[in-house]
Order: sequence, then C-alpha cells, then structure tokens
Amino acid sequence: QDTIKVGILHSLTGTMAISETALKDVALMTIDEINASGGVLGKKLEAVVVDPASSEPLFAEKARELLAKEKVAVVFGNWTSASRKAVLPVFKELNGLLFYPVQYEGEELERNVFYTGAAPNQQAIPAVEYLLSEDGGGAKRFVLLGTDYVYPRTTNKILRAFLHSKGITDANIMEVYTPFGHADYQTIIADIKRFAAGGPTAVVSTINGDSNVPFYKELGNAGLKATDVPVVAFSVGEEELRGVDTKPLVGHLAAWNYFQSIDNPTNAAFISKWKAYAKAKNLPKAESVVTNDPMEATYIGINLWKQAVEKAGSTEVDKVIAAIGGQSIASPSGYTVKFDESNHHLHKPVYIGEIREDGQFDVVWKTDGPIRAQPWSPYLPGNEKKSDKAPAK
Amino acid sequence: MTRPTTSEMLALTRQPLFSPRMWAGIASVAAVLALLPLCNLLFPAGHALHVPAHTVALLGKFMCYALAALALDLVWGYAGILSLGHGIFFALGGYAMGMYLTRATAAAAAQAGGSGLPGFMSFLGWTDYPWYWSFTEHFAYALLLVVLVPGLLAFVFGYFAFRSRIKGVYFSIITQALTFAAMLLFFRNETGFGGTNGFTDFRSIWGLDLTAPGTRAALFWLTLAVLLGTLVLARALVQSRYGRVLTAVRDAEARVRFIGYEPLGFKLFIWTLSAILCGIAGALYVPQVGIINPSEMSPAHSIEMVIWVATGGRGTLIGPLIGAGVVNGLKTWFTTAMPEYWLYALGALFVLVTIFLPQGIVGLARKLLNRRNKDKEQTHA
Amino acid sequence: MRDDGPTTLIMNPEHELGGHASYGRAASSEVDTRHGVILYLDSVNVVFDGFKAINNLTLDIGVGELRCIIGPNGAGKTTMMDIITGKTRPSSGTAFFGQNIDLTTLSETQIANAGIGRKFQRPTVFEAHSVFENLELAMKADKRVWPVLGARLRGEQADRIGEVLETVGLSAQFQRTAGLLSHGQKQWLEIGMLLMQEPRLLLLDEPVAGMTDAETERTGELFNSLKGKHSLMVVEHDMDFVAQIAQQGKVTVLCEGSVLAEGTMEQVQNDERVIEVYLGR
Amino acid sequence: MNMHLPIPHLRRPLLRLAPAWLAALLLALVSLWPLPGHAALEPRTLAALAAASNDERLAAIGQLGRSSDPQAIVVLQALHEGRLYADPAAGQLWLQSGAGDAVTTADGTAATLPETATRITINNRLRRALASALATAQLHATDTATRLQAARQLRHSQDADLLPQLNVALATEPDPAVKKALQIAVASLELQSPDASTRLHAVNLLAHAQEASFRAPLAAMLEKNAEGQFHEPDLAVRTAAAQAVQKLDAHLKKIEWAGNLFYGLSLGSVLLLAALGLAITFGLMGVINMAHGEFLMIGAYATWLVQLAFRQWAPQWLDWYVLAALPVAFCLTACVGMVLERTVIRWLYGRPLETLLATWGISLVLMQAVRSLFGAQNVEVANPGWLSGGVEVMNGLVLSYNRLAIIVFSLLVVLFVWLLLNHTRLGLFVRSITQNRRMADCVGVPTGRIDMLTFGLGAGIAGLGGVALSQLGNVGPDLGRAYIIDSFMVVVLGGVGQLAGTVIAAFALGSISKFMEPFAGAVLAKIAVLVLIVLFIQKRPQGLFAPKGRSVE
Amino acid sequence: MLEVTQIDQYYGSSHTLRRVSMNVQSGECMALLGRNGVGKTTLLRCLTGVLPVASGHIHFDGVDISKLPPHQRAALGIAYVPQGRDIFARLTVEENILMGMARFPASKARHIKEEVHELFPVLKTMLARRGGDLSGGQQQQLAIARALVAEPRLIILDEPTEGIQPSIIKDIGRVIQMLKARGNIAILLCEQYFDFAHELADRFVVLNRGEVVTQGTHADMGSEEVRRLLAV
Ligand SMILES: Nc1ncnc2c1ncn2[C@@H]1O[C@H](COP(=O)(O)OP(=O)(O)OP(=O)(O)O)[C@@H](O)[C@H]1O
Ligand SMILES: Nc1ncnc2c1ncn2[C@@H]1O[C@H](COP(=O)(O)OP(=O)(O)OP(=O)(O)O)[C@@H](O)[C@H]1O
Ligand SMILES: [Mg+2]
Ligand SMILES: [Mg+2]
Repeated sequence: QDTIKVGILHSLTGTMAISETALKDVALMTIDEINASGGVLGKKLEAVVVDPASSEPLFAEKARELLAKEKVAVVFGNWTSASRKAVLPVFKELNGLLFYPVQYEGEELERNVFYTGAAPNQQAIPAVEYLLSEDGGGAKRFVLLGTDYVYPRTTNKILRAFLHSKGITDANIMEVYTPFGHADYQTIIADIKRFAAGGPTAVVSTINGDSNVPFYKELGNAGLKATDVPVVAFSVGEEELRGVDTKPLVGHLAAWNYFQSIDNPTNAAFISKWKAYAKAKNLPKAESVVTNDPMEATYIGINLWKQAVEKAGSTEVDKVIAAIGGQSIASPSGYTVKFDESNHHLHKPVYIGEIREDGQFDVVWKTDGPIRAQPWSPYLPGNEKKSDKAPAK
Repeated sequence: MTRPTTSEMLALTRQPLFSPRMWAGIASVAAVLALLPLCNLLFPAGHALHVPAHTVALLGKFMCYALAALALDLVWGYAGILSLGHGIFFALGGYAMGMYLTRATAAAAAQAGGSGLPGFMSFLGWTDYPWYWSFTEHFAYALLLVVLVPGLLAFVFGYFAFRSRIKGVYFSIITQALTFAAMLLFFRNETGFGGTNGFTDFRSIWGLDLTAPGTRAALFWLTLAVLLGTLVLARALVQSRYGRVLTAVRDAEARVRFIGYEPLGFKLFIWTLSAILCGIAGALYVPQVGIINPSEMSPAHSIEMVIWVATGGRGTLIGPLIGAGVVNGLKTWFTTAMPEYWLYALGALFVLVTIFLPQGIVGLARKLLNRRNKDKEQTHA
Repeated sequence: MRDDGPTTLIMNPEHELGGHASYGRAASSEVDTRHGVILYLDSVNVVFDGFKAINNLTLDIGVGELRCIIGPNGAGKTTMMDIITGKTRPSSGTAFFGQNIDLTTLSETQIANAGIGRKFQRPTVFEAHSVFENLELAMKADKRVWPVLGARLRGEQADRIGEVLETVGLSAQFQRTAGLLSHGQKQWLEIGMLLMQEPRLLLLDEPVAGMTDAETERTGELFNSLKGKHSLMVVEHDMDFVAQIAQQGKVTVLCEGSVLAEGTMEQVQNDERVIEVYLGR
Repeated sequence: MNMHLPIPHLRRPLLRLAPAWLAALLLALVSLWPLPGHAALEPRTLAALAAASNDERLAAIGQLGRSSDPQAIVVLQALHEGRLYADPAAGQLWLQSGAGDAVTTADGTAATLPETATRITINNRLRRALASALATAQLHATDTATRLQAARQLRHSQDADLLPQLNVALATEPDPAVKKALQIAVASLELQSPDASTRLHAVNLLAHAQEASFRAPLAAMLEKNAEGQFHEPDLAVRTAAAQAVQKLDAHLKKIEWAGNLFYGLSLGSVLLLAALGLAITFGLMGVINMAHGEFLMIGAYATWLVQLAFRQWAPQWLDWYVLAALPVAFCLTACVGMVLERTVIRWLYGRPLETLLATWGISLVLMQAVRSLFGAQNVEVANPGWLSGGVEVMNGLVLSYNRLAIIVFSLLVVLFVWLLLNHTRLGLFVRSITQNRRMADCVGVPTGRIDMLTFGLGAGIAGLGGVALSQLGNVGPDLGRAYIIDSFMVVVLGGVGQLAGTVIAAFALGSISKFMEPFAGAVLAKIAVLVLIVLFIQKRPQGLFAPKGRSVE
Repeated sequence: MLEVTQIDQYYGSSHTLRRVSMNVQSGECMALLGRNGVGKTTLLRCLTGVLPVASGHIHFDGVDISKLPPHQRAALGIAYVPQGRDIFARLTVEENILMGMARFPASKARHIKEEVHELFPVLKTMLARRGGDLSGGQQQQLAIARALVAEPRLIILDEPTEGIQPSIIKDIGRVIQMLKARGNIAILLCEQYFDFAHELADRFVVLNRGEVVTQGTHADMGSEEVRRLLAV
C-alpha cells in the first residue's frame, strides 16, 4: 500500500455546510500541498471525503466507516460540539485520531482528539478583558447573547464567573438566548438598547451561524453603532462576513487566533495558496474567497499531524499521539504555535479585530504571544480537581 | 348468480398472515440478517465470510429505522393519519434508554472518582439527579419508560386531537408543531437532557460492555426479533376486523359512525401503539448508534421517516421496511461515494419514485409479479 | 334465479328484536317503545345561516310502521334524517327514540348503536373494501375497540352475510371492491349494509334512485317484508314505488321544513296543495 | 518585512498594527518638516494622530476638535472614515478624498500616495472621541440639520470641558429645535454641577427629554452611597429626580408597548410574505409543497443576482436594485415553479401526500443546486440606502425602514393576490379544479394550463417573499428551510384555502410571539407559540376560517 | 352529429365496453338503456373524455375527438350532466352555473341567462348558497342548469331525473322537448326511469354487459324484448 488514507469529516450538506465546506476544501488543499512536496514517510496522502450531512448520528456512522472500513490514519473534521460528542465514542472504541479545528467551549480532554481551535481562555476571556479595558470602551455592563445550545451556555457561564471576578455584578449582566435559526431580533435589540441606557455596555455574542445576519442587520437599522454598544462575536469571521453587508457593522469586534489581515509572510503564502487553489478547483465564487481561523486551524492541524507522523516514523495512532506533544509550526497567525506537551491543545495567540468595511478585520489588540489552553476553565467550580493531562489509554 | 358458500367467505376472512411465498421471503431475509453478526463473531477479519463490524452496526441501525417506518405506516397507511412528528416518539424512547445508559456510564465514572452525575449536570451545578431521572438506573424501569413515555404522550395528544376531529393536514401540522416544540425544549440545557449534545459516550448496558462484539450481536438479534415480531403483529392487526374498521375510518370516517363504530377509540389505539413501537425503535437505536440528541426531534427527521414509508410503499407493511433500508442504504452509500452530489441523486430518487411508482417499491414489485404470473398463466393455458 | 325473493331475510329468532341486549355502549338502556311509538319529533327547527331548513316539524312513527315521506326538493327530508341520526343538531325542539332516548344528546355512533340505521341519499359505501367486508363491517356486533380487536367471523354470521348478499343481488360480486361497483349496485350494497345492522328503525333516503323498474319492484317487496318487524322511514320521489310500499299506510308530505299533508297515498295524491308544490300537473 | 498582499480589488496596502518605532520616527520626521501654510494645524498634533498610544491620539483628536481651522474637520473626517494615511518614510499625512482616489496632503495640496504609506486605523474609543470632536466642530455649521445632529450627538457626552463651548453655541443658536437639543446636552452635563439650583434646573429639563439614557444618572441621584447618604444631597433635587424617573418609566412602558406592537406587525408581515405563496400552492391547489422554502430562496438569490448586476453595470442606480429585483424574482421563481408543475407536480394531483415526497425531493435538489452554483456560504445582500436605518418615534422607538417597507409590501402583495383570485376567473377556476378536477375539465376548464399558471403564481409570490426576506436576514441555501415550518403553520392555522385566514393568522402569530417574548424569552416564546397552535387547532380543527356547510364532514 | 364506432374500454383487466357503436343526430333524443352496471355511465364517460377508449373512434361533427381531453371536447360544445351530480361543493350556486360557461371567454360569461332561472326557480333564490349545501334534487337541477348554460350542441345526461320531485321531472321533460324542437342540439339521455325515457326518446340503444344488444326507434321501445332486457 503506497498511500496513507486521511479522512475528512465535514458536512457538505445541511445546515452546517455553510461553515464546513470551506474546511473540507482547505484540508484538500493542504493534502495536495503535502503530496506535492513528497507526501508523508514517502507515501502520498489520499483524502477520503464523506458527507455526514449535518446530522449527528450520521457523523457517528461516517466516523466508524472511516476508521473501520476505510482504515484512515487520521480524521480531520467536525464543527459543532454535538457532532464532536457524537463521534468521540467511536474514536475511543476504534482508537482513531481526530483533529478538531474549531473554537469550542472546552470542558473536554480526550486522548484521541487534538484540538487546533481555541479553548475559552484563548478566545472568550481575552475578548471580554479587552472590552473591560479603556481601549475596548471600558464596558460596565454586559449582554451575553447566544443561541440556546451548549457552546453559548457554557461560554457564558464561564464569562459570567469571569465577570464576577472583575467585580461586575449580576445586575449588570443580561443573558439572552434565542432558538436556532432565530431571525427576528427586534425585541432583543430593543432590550439591549434599554439595558445599555444604564451605562457603557458591550454585547458578547455567541449567536450561531445563520442568525448572525439578521442580528447585525437589525442592529445596524436600529441605529446601535459599535461606538454605542460594541458587539464582540466568537463565531463571526471573514467567511461569515462574506454573506453580510458590512457597512453598518464597522467597528464591531471579533476575537480569534487568526485573521486574514494579519501581515506576515507565512500568512501571505497561505492566502495566496488558498486563492490559487480556489481558482484552480473552480470553487464557487472563487474570486472572492477568504481565509479564516478554523481554516488556518485545519491547515496547521494537518501539517502538525504530518510532522508527528514523521517523528514517530509511523502512522500508527498510539505512536502519533506520543509524538505529537510539543510539535510546533510557524503558523499564518504570525507565531510559531505548538501543541502542548500534555493537553492536546495548541498554544495560540489571541487577536481582537474590528470589522472593516471590506469584510476584513483591523486588529486592535493582541496577546503578547501564544497562550496555553485551559480546557477546564478555572472559572467553573469543580474544575480545579480536573487534570489537564489528556487521559492515557 | 352463484351464491358464495359460508366456507368460502370464512376462508376469505381467515387468510393466512402471509402467503407461503411471502413467509419464505421473510424467513430467508431474516435468516441472512441473523447470520451476519455470527459471521462477524466467528470468522476472523480477512476471512472470505467475515462480515465487518461496522456493516453489522449499520444494518442494526437500519432495522431500527425500519421499525419506526413500520410504526408510521400503521397509522399513515392503514388509518390515514399522517404524522409529521413521529420523530418525537422515536426520540423519547431513545432518551428513556439513553437515561439508563448515561447513568450506567456516570456510575462507572463515579467508581473511578467522578461525581456520579453526567458531565452536563455537574456543569449545570446540579448536585443530584432531578426527580424525573429517578429510578432510571434500573433497566426494567427504563424499559417501562421506553413504552410509557411515548405511549402516554401519544395517548393524551391523540385523545384530544381525535376527539376534536382534527384530520388531514391539520393533524399533520400540529404533530409537526409538537415535535418542533419538543426539540426546542430539549435543546435547552436546563431541561436536563444534555442540551444539543444529548447523550453519548455510553459504556455498558445491563452490565455488558457496549463495545464488545457479543453485546453488539445481541442487540442486533434483539432488534431483528422485535422487528419480525412487530411485522407479524402488524400484519395480524391489519388483517383483522379491527384493521378493516381502521381502513374504513381512513376512507370515510363519518360513514363509519353511522354504522356504530366510534372512530376515536380505533384511531387512538393504533396511534398509541404506533408511538410505542416508535419509542421501542428509538430505544434499540440508541445503544447501537451511541448517541441520542434533539436533532432526532427535528421536523425534517420526521419527514424523512414519512419518506421511507412512501418510497417503500405505504399501506403495505413490507414496503416501509424496504423503504427505510433502501433510502438509508443509499444515503450511506452516496454520502461516501459522491459526497457533494448525493442530494441530487436522493432528490431525484424521491421524485422518480412518486411519479413512476405510485405504490412505492413494493407496488412495482407487485406489478412485476402480477405480470409474470399472468404470463405464466397464459403459457399454461 | 332466485325464487324465494326477499323472504330469506325474515329473521331467525336469534335476530329478533329485543332478543339481545343492545350491543353498543351508547344505549345504556334498551329503547322503550311501550307506547307503540318508536320515533317522536317535536317542534324541531333547524336553521342554516339564517335559512330555515326545518320549521317546527312534528312527526311520530309507530313501532313496525313503514312511513313514506315525500316532498319537494329541499323540503328538508334529508335534513330530518340528519337530525335523527345525529349528523345535524336541531336549533330547537326534541327528537326521541322510543320514550327514553333523547337523540339530540347522543353522538352518531351512539344513535347507530341504539338501533337506528340509515341509507344515504348518495350511496356511500367503503370504497376500498370488498362488498363482503362492507357487509361484515356493518354487521350487528359489539363495535367497541377491544371486542373488535378480538372479533372473528363466526359461521352463522357468514351465513347471514350470504343471505343478505343474495337479497341485494350481489352474490357474484362479493369479493369485488365496492368502489368499482356501478351506481345502482352501490345503492343495493348500502341497503344490504343497513340490513346487516339489524336496526329497529331504518331510514332510507331515496333507496330506488338509479334502479331499474324491475329492481324497484323487488326493493318494494323487500320493504314490505320488513314492515311490522322493523320500523321504516322511506323517502322517495318515485310515486309508483311509494304507492307500492305505502299500501294503506300513512304518507307524509313535507314542504319547506314542516308537514304539509299526511294521509294515505290516495289522499295525498289528490291533495291540491301537494299537486301544486310537488306532483305537478 | 512588509509584504504586499495580493488582493486585487484592494488598491491600498493592507493595514496592520503600526509598530512603535514607526510612530516615533514619524513624530520626529513631522517635526522636522513643518507643514507649510497652516500654522493653526500643528504638525505635532497631526503627527500624534498616527501615534502608537491611543491616549496620545485621543488628545490630538480633542485638540483638533476645538481648533477653529476648517481643515481640522477635514482631517478628522478623513480619519473617521479611514481615509487618512501616514508614511513613516516621508513623515507625512495623506488624505484620500471621499469620492475617488484623489489624494491630498493634510493641508489640502494634491499629491500622490506613496507605496509605503499605510492607512491609520482607529478603534471604537477613538471613533467615539472623533464623533464628539466632529460634533463640537459642527456646532456652528451653517446648516441647521448638521447643527441639530451635532447637538444631539453631544447629549451623551460626559466631557465637562465641553460645557463652555455648548453654552456659547446655545447663546447664539437661532433654531428652537437645535436650541432644545443643546439645552438638554447642557443639562446632562450640569447634573454634576456643585450648585443645587443648577442641578434642579437640569433635572427638570431632563424630565421632559423623555430619553432612556437619562434614567440612569437620575436614578443614581436617588441611591445611597456606602455611608448611607444620598448621592444627591439636596431634597428638592431628589424629589424632582424621583418624579423625573417616574415620568421616564411611564414613557418607557409606552415605548415598549408600541414597540411590541410594531415588532409583532413586522414579524407578522414577514410570516405573511413567507406563507402567501404556500397559501396558493398548498391552500388552493392542495400540493403539500415542501419546496416552497426553496422558492423563497430562489427569490432571495434573484435579488442578490440583480444586486450584482447593478453593481456591475449600473452602480449609479444601485439604490434601486430592490425594485428591479421584484419582477425578476417573481418571473424567475414563477418559471421554476411552472417547469416543476409541468414535469413533476402534474402527475400527482389527487394524491396530495405524494406531493410531499416529490416536492421534498425537489427541495433537496434545488438546495444542492444553489450550493453547487453559488457556494454553501451565504451571499451578501445589502439594504439599499433608503431601506437602511430607521425613523425614531416617541423618542426611543426606532422603526427601521426595511421593516416598514416590508409591512407595506406584504399588504400590497395580499391585495394583488386577492384581486387576481377574486376578480379574475383564475380564482374561480382554481377553486373548481381543487374541488372536482374531473368535472372542471368536463365544463371546459383547461385544467393543465390553469394548474401551471396557478402554481407559477404561487411560486412567483414566494419569490417576492424571498426578495423581502433578503432584506432582513441571510441569503443562503438553507434560507427556505428556516421558513417552511412557519409557513405551513400560518396557512393551516388560517384555514387551508382561506386567504383571509392566512393574513390574520400571520399577524396573530407575529403579535403573539412578540408580546410573549419580553417576559418569556425568545426560546420559551417560540415553544409557547407552537403549543398555542396545537391548542388552538383543538378548538378549531379546520383553522381560523373553517369551511362550513354540508360538504365538509 | 355524434358517431361512435366500435369502441372498447377496459377497467384494468375487465372489459367494460365491447365494440360499442351508435350515433346521435342533431335535433333528436337518443335514449341509452340498460340494467345496473352494464356500462352506461362508462360509455358516457368515454364520450366526454373522462375515460380513455382502448380502441375505436368517436367523431363529433366529423372530427375525431377520441383522443381529445375533456375540456377540448367541452369547447366543441359537448355538455355533460354526470351521474352523482358532481357539483362544486364549495362554490356558490351562482359560481357553479358560471362554471358551466367556462368554455366561453370571460366577457361572455358574466351573467346567467334568465332562461335558467325560469326553468329552475329555486336556484334563483339560492344563488349565494354553497352548491354542496343544496338538497340532492336541487343539486341535480343545478347540474342540469350548468350544462344548459354552456349552449351545447350535444348534451349528455346521465340519469337526470334521479332524486328530482315529480313536478320538476315534468319540467325537465318539457325542456328536453323544447331543445329537441330547436333542432340544433343532440341529446343523449341515459335513464332508468323507463316511462320518462320512452316519452322523450326518438331512438334508443340497450346495453348489456358492455355490448349493444338492441336498438331501435321510439316505436320499438315498448316491445317485450326491450322490457326483458331491462328486467332483473
Ligand atoms: N348545511 C347547510 N347549509 C345551508 N343550507 C342547507 C344545509 N343543509 C341543507 N340546507 C338546505 O336545507 C334545505 C333542505 O335540504 P334537504 O337536503 O333536507 O332537502 P330534501 O328534502 O332532502 O331534498 P331532496 O328531495 O332534493 O333530497 C335545502 O334547501 C338545502 O339547501
Ligand atoms: N373505476 C372502475 N373500475 C373498475 N370497474 C368499474 C369502475 N367503475 C365501474 N366499474 C364497473 O363497470 C361496470 C359498468 O359500470 P357503469 O357505471 O358504467 O354502469 P351503469 O350502466 O352506469 O350502471 P348504473 O345504472 O348502476 O349506473 C360495472 O360492473 C362496474 O362495477
Ligand atoms: Mg334529500
Ligand atoms: Mg350509471
């Protein structure tokens, strides 16, 4: 056998296709790139793309198929936490290897999973810290606005505890949730407006996917500007902004570990590769493709896996897991990021960006360098006991 | 005019459950299915007769879907009640089983030093199981819930709906509203069922390791047995006088009243039975698939169930089984073979089936069989 | 060819009226006909969005009587049957079955189980069922869910279905799907279903519409044979047929929702008002 | 190393964080090359605009705002709008003109932008200061509207240094409206005044301003500090403040109520537009049209395409692209609908449940087709100028233009459909066909053609709905799925085949949701509405406008 | 005017019409007789196009219409009063009558002719009522009215007297006589009510088991042979 099979488990249809399709393409691009430079251990990588169609049971089924039938060495995939939770048992049972590229709520550490997205302390906490700072507007009141599911609920719980530690009382925190696919934010924005009359206010948005557009449109039309009430979002990146008229959004914020607008050679190369790839493969709207954080996380995830395989000299899961800790790579985010020796997360820099008229971000704040992930947030009770070493077999 | 004899007429009402040929067909399919886990257990990987574990798992899942489809066909095909919300019963059965499995996992974790609560509960800051989780650590009670919860919900909902004489699309749409509302409710963390993530990461059932091939095989056989049992039961039901009253209700509900049957009870019985069967399907599904979450309650999922039935042939009992197998099988195959284009294939399939096979796949099979029989007769004659 | 005609229908003692407690759960008590009257309608009114379909109608039918009802189109004959069978609720007035059963408070099912059967003006049968099954469904039996679940056809019940099949002339068609019958055949089937129900009171709305003259006559014989054991209310526009079955019995003429005339066939046929509104010149 | 990123449509170099050394260099250079001519704009101040520290830049902005030089405003405006460039090498600032690419130096002389120049980026804090500074500078503008705008802007300023300037402006202001706004701005600053009577005067003024943002400072006066003393020592002022708060609260309640009403209407109109097409294809024709959502989606994508076309070929008319999108979307979806009707639906009349299966298949195909053609991501549909923003009524309730427009539009569409169905024979024929297809055929109704037209009409109306939806939310392949369930609820709740029912049901559902949302929260409100629908159907098993009569059994 | 040659029709595998031939001339009334279930309605449905014919031809005015869909036949002037009335139940009586004029352009189909009201006075009083609410006999009258307003050249009546009160049956008889007298309309009348048919028919055909077994003129209608064919 002269190829190594690599599974790509991203929804290409259904509600999550909107975000995940691009990750599949980036993964394929990265694999092409690796193959062009000689492959891994002298073998070419062969991507096995499947479509779990945004359905969790199908994710589990497809994960099993990839591991048991296709016998892939590693799987790059998933976006939602629910889908990740759905495939976990399969990866554990069949001792597979999953690279998960999206920021998430933490509270998880699995032997078979490597997390290349941000844990809450690598995204949410710094963002709120910024909002509290003078430059961020010195917010005294916070609206925690999210879609009603696990990621926002968890993140907001962590944030609330964090805000308490900063002396912000519950009276100054408003927590609001909307159902999936909510498209009518009139009432909520009126409420925010009323709430904001009580002092400098910022909104922390964990609104999911499709609801962002109606939210921002309504926000703009209601006359709430970023200078009045800045909104920082954790799931709005360049890709999402492609579908929004950004003029009214200028000045609103996002926190990520990577922005396309970051200026460094690695990033420039990454971006131009992606554009060239999109054009070559004739992806829809290839002329206007952008890069974003999960795409970067996918890209470095695959490369780090390659390094680990080469270090281990084998694609065997146990050996790769043993080899991966401490692997590092010069990433498009401008820093050399490395896998933590023990907790399966990356050390990543955090950037806060303000939305620009062209749909890109102006970085207005950043950490001094990569910071270590805390999968178990210290702001949640009971977590102090938890070990942040990934469990052994 | 010749008058039919009594025995002729009695023979007509006392038909065998299935024709001998049908029996043979069912038996052989069942036998092949039953052998699969054995092949998995007995032959080592690489052996010509080895059946990979994931194939067994996949077929186990399809059989659960088939059971749900069969349940749906009972109400839709025979009582004319189109439910666009059967996913709720499936999910409730699944959740009931999931509660048991989750507790088993949590209990195992407690021995290793965990809190004894599932992660999402400790996360909510709960120190104990809420009341509606009481006794779910007992397998028997969980089984009771599997039957009771969907059954009770269906009974209450059905009682009021049928009493108000809600029919047709009105009924369909409120079932959809029901499942949609339930989905939103289960999405919430506070509801105490794990929010969007639902339950996953089950370890053991009834003390047995869930990942062990033997346990998997046992679950597979159990599902197969339940499916066959249900098929026979359903067949007996629709062939009985009750079944005939039911179809009469479907075709002319008002007329049925004037000959002295009260449709409410007839509908309610089949509706509740169907919900219970669906709940059982869900309960069998969860340990085999390893996850239950609110997406099972999404309206689209319920519509898919309807589509399995329609594709196979509604009002035929065998049809839904075939439909569930074919649609899901194709979906499994397509999503790997042509991940970006499979929706075209599936969509086209649905369109073509409705236009060219009004009675579904079974209808087509019947047509072909009839034609062949006729040809035979002609050649004999 | 049949030679014994409708006489096969003469009921064996087991089917005799009152021989059994009523099966249906509806009639908690047996219908009380000690005064010799099976149906009372008293000053019944029905209004449909302002239109008075039944206007202060008072009418009674005796046990074993065959009553013919005639009257112009739209007089309210069908509506009257709707009231008796619970399909329509009167705006005011009372309708009693025997002395004790208040029809206005019962559901269609309860009324059917109390012993009132009906043939509709437009033949309505269960189109997806065979002729045989239609009769089987209509057959007198306990029609609640649990008993039905356990019900199996017994030999004597099958015999009875055979008899009725013959009576309505559908023996050869007994396995055919009812939906495929012609209009007239459906009429017969519905009459057959009514016979299977063994009701105490039969309401027949235009039973011979669409039948040939010969068949009409046969139907007439059938009804005459039922007279006395059952009470019948027959609505028809075919005067020859009415004359055949009414014989010396009472004929009621409805017009604009109330009784216009009542009397023997001869009397009403010569009534000027009846000729004016109904028979024509 | 500075990389020039190859983004073709961006002519100017991408900005980045200005490193500290750059700013220092700039500062040095600027001081070496004094700007000629304009002594009033100190080069040092200008240079500080590009400084690394935001505090320095804030100070510079403040200074420029108070400067009397008209060029100061120009510079500030450029900074505000991201048109100000600095070049560490040249030590110079450049302004890009708002309209085109013309570039001037800070003093207004024409120049060309060097390759090495980078855009000066600002953040919200600076933006806020800029707005304030610009407003201060504009207090004396000749245009009344500009002055009013400036005065309004300054109402929320906390900067007590502004007081003298405001007072100067107040003294010279001729326009009463501007004067009022200025008074309020002054009053809001005077709340901090050490003089009790000034404070009392301010409180009384603010009591009439009816603006939510003054509630907090007023309420704060009534609170006690840690030592148990009122923040506001003077009793009279406190009483006045208490009254003012009361008054404000009453006003806020009123606004909330009116707001809910408007939101309800608006949500109702959205539901109506989403459901109206379905009321035809499903309600009148009996097709359980699961692809209805995709018709909405096609309408929305048509809007996007029209917008693209306008951007490409008629940018000067861009603001009116929505109007052009209406007929385009209608025709496009109607055509798709008619093609589907002729090829698929027409085999399924009289088998309504099969239509569910087939249209579900169609919906899958349409959705995937859009994904293949335009990508899985959302596409950007911008509100044109006249649909952006909103009008503020009752001092605090913003009615956004797009929502107002959609309410009106939905009523127009209803009128159109009503006329078409009730005042042409089409409606009669459609109804006759659904009731008895065979007989309709026998009396001479060309059933095939009528079916096609009607389905096309339903689809086309859905397309119009899509245009409206594109102005509110995202436009993506899944757009339809989000609305299909609501649409069916509306049609069924209103009573299948009842146009009036659909209208009433849509507005009722909208209002109920919106009145419930404030106290139940969006999630529970949604659940409650669904449960209410279930309960309501129990009461009226055939919807709001149930068909009556003998024929319905 | 109407020429039916050798048509066959099958319901599935049952052969319902066997090589049926007949013709109807303008200005005459042709009676179609036969026992229940012999295929009368089936034949009429074939003529209106509701059912396809398996073989054979139907010519109307010399044009072969056997493949035309019903609405095109209606456009040629064939009106049909079906057995079972087929009223549009949720349309008003007025709309039901207007539907009869569907083959005309809208401008010609706005008003109902007074003639109809004279013939069926009840309908006039019930114009705003839903068709489905009418009594059986009223519906039958409505169905006939709907056919008459189409100004047909061939009118096909399937048991038009069913459920109608005697006086109106007489009126309908008079109408048919009048139509006959006009001379430009062909009438095909399927009727179980023998006396009624006898009175009106110029010619007749008797069907039995889907076959034409006898036919003849008015004079032969009372014959023993015909009566035997109609008896049970
Ligand atoms: N649901 C209803 N709504 C309005 N009017 C109705 C309704 N039901 C019946 N009617 C009217 O009531 C009157 C009586 O109708 P009914 O059917 O009882 O007449 P009938 O005596 O049976 O006539 P026929 O001999 O023609 O069958 C008719 O004028 C009819 O139009
Ligand atoms: N849709 C159908 N499919 C199969 N057989 C049918 C169908 N409709 C009618 N038939 C059969 O075809 C035969 C002729 O029916 P048709 O309705 O033409 O009879 P008819 O002469 O009009 O009788 P009637 O006088 O009772 O109206 C009957 O035996 C009937 O059972
Ligand atoms: Mg009647
Ligand atoms: Mg007939």
